[in-house]
Amino acid sequence: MSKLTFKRHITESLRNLKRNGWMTTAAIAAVTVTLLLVGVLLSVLLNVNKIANDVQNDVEVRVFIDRKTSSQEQQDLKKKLAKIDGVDNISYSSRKKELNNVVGAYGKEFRLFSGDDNPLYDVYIVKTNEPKDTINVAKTAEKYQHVYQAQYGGASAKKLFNIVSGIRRWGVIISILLLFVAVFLISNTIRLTILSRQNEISIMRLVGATNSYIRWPFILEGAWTGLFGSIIPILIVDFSYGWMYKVISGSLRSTNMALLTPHTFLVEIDLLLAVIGIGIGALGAGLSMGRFLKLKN
Amino acid sequence: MSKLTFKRHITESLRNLKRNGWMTTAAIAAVTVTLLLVGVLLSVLLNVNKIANDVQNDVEVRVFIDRKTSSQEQQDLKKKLAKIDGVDNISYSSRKKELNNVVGAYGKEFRLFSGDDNPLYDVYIVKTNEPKDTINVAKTAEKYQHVYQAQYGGASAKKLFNIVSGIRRWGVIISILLLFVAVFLISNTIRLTILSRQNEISIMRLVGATNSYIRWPFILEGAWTGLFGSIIPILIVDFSYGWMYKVISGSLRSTNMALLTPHTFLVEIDLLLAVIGIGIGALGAGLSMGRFLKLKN
Amino acid sequence: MIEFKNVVKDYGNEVLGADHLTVKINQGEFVYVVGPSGAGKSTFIKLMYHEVGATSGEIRVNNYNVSSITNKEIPFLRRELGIVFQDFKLLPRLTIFENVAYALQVIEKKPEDVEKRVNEILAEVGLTEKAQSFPNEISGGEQQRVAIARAIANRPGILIADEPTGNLDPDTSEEIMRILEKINSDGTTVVMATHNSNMVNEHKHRVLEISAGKIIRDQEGGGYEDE
Amino acid sequence: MIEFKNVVKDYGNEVLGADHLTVKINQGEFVYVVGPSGAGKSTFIKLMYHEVGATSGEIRVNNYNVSSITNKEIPFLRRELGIVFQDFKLLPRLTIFENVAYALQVIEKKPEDVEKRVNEILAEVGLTEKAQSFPNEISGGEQQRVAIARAIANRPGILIADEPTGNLDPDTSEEIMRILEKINSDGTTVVMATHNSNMVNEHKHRVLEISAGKIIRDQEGGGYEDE
Ligand SMILES: Nc1ncnc2c1ncn2[C@@H]1O[C@H](COP(=O)(O)OP(=O)(O)OP(=O)(O)O)[C@@H](O)[C@H]1O
Ligand SMILES: Nc1ncnc2c1ncn2[C@@H]1O[C@H](COP(=O)(O)OP(=O)(O)OP(=O)(O)O)[C@@H](O)[C@H]1O
Ligand SMILES: [Mg+2]
Ligand SMILES: [Mg+2]
Repeated sequence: MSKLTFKRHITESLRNLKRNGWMTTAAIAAVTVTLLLVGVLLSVLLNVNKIANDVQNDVEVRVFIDRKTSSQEQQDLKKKLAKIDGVDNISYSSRKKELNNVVGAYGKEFRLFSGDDNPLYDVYIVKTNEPKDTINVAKTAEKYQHVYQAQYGGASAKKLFNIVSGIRRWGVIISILLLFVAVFLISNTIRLTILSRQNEISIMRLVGATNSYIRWPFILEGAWTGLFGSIIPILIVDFSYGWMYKVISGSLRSTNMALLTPHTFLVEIDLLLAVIGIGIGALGAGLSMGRFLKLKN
Repeated sequence: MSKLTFKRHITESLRNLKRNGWMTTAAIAAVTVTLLLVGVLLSVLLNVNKIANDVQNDVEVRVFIDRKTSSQEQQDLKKKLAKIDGVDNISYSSRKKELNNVVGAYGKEFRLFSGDDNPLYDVYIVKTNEPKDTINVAKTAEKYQHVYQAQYGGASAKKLFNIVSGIRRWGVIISILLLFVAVFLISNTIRLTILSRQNEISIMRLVGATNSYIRWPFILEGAWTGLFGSIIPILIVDFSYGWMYKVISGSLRSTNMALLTPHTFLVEIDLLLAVIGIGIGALGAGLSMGRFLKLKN
Repeated sequence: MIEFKNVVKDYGNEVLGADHLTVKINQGEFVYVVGPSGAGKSTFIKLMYHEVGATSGEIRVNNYNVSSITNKEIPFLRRELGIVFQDFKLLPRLTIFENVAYALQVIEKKPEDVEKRVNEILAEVGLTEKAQSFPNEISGGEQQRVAIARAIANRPGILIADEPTGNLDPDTSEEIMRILEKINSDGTTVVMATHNSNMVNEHKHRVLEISAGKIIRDQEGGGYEDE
Repeated sequence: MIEFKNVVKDYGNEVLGADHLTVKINQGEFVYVVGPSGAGKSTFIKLMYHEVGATSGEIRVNNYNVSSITNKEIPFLRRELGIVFQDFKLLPRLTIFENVAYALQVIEKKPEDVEKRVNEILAEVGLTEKAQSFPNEISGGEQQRVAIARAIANRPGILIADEPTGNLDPDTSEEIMRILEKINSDGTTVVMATHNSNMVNEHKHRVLEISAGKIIRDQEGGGYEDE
């Protein structure tokens, strides 16, 4: 195809888009709504997945401190712990606070043990950079003086684990289903617009246009439809995710869970939406035309 | 409209459906895929909601038994508990088992208290028929001999509660979003098929057909498209839900959670899918035509 | 009865499809509308059944004031007319039989009556054998005859035909002309735009000649060209 | 050069659109195809550019064996022909200018050349002022002239015209005839199906008369009807 012809196809596709009026509007609207659904659900699902990962890959080592350790010794221990490779930060939880956690979660009968009866230990909660670092950090810490025990591998209830992994599995299934649905709906919409233009296509063939000459403007039209249809979903996802991120991140600050950070995540999801829109639009158009162009007239 | 004309519209709409060939196929396919998505996601979301409800409306009263109660006295207590209004069934959990739960969930340090050091109580777990019965059951039980304490209101961790209610809120938002999307996509698809038949509509008007005479076959066509488009989703949801229900219910047997029972839930979701398909198909067609029929020619 | 008073149709871009047309056609007349390509013959005809709306002026057709007709009344006006469109306007997804029947079904005729009348009229235009064909499966002249059959099927009081013999050979045209003159003699008004000079010259009727949207000749029993 | 050897087109249902047609048209000839409505004139013409495929027999057009042509070759065959379709077949979403230009763009002409040629040809058929209109905004005769303009725009070696004057008044028809005879005198083969008996009788050329799919007369300089 010559450069001239290509330029002609580009202008032609945009002109057709404009002249098809309501048809174009309806097609772009369908793409918009489909991609909006994909954008919103994928944002939710990918973040649920992320949080499920965070829960399972808890990067926390709980270092139990011997009962008779003095406050000064505790400080020294903290400094030593901080020097271990892979340690990110360290926080402190007194045995009293630990008991409160148990009471809060497991029932009032544990109140019996408050004060000196408290069977629990003061704890340093050591966060590591990577989940895999927890093993090494725990092993090293256990050798230190005044350390009663060092535990790694998540402090959350097992029940939570099961729910989380169930959610994650469903999330993946739903995401895949959703992408298929989006691909189908977009290409099907494009197909509908082309079906209604069979007559035009046959006239083009009758005046001597080759199949590829006829096909290109339609493919470009499909791509434009996809592109224009992806703009609103991208904007909505970008703005609302930015806002949601701020709101939710606040309440997750005290946990080891975090949402996907907007500046990487949004680039990915924006690209995904644009690619689905443009790619499937163009592909859908190209494939839909096959049938009309194969007719021997 | 006379009976004759109505019969004519019915046959006409079916004939048009057949003669529109690929257009009809594409429209039905779009409805099918949209409703399939709605059916699958709604099934998942409504069940997640149900389970979240089950978790929050735990119908369990934990009756702690005094330490010195003999085995015979425990049996007597059980009989008395069973007689309280609203009690469904009673299960027993020894203090040893209770401690294991704590250890499993909260850390090995609680192992210290095994054997005679175990600070916990033997427990009767009394299930009631209704969540509201728990209050009465607990109050009554507390007055009985050998009862140390009776607790109601769920034994699960608070963390779980938060996650569950988060899931539930999102589920509702996503369901509503999804229904809007489905309504839009279906009516938009019908609109596309009608847009491509503008020319036919204007010819009908030119030969003296009134607007309602023209409109009815299109409305019926929209309804058929919706009906035919809802068949496959209904079948898929029915069969796969029946199967999933069996599989998942098995693993939920020991909990107070349960999926929605197929024979009521499926009737509801089938109806919903059929109503969306047929209703939106017909409505979408009726509304899409407005514009062409309002033109003064 | 068709009456135009000072009717103007401005298509925009300085194109006047009708330029102050004033004319009266009485019930039972046979009128040819002639003139060069693009003169405004079709515009004149389209104004009668409101396919295009007049920019100004008054149009009366039977008891309808077409220039101020409501959207609801339009179908009823059109049912009093039989219209042969220059471009046929057959419904592509209906068979020939169904196309003709459609015009009878909209006025809620009984199915038996419809079937009888359609077969009768298709025989008259010589298309009995094509009844079950679709419009894209028949020849241009056959399509034109279907359009004529549909227009006269419900025995309209006024028949409006735009170039009804453009795709027909002289013999078939003669046949059609015979049919039109017969329904005219039964009292139907016939308004026929045509380029067929032989026809106009041989079957003499009133001739309206239009040029650039104006009526430049209105001659009872005139020929195709002014002599 | 167009050559038919024993060509049959069976549309099914016992309708033979072409019934053992054998005929040869040499480069530079001017041939009328006449016959009653539904005789098979359009079928004869559509077979040449493979809008319909032959059931049996052999068709040669220039260097193409049309009866066994591949899907890929069809556009190139059609580029050697200029075709005026009986139902015009204008692209509804393109302006008149763009419709004519399209036929030049498909053969990748330079934009300057396209523009020059389109303006030239629109002037020739008298439609310069309608260049920016859409097909549904012009009269039937104007549409027909656009179809003619598009067919002759790229100076085809063979011009095939199916009823090119059906919607034109006698004067405009005469104009068009003058254009066709001019390009014929420049060496273009012209095959023209027509019902216009005046035209055939006044501008004498070879006449092929078709009836029920058969050639029943092949007469150099004949009239519309056999005498
Ligand atoms: N696609 C088709 N399917 C079936 N029959 C067809 C088809 N096209 C044409 N015919 C039939 O073939 C015969 C010849 O048609 P054709 O169009 O060649 O006639 P024609 O001579 O061009 O007539 P006209 O002067 O009316 O245009 C007619 O009886 C017509 O009904
Ligand atoms: N919808 C429209 N928009 C703009 N201009 C139009 C429209 N319809 C017709 N015209 C113009 O109005 C003029 C008259 O058109 P009209 O169709 O009435 O001509 P006509 O006499 O029927 O011609 P023909 O014999 O070619 O059918 C023409 O110049 C035409 O281009
Ligand atoms: Mg006209
Ligand atoms: Mg023909």
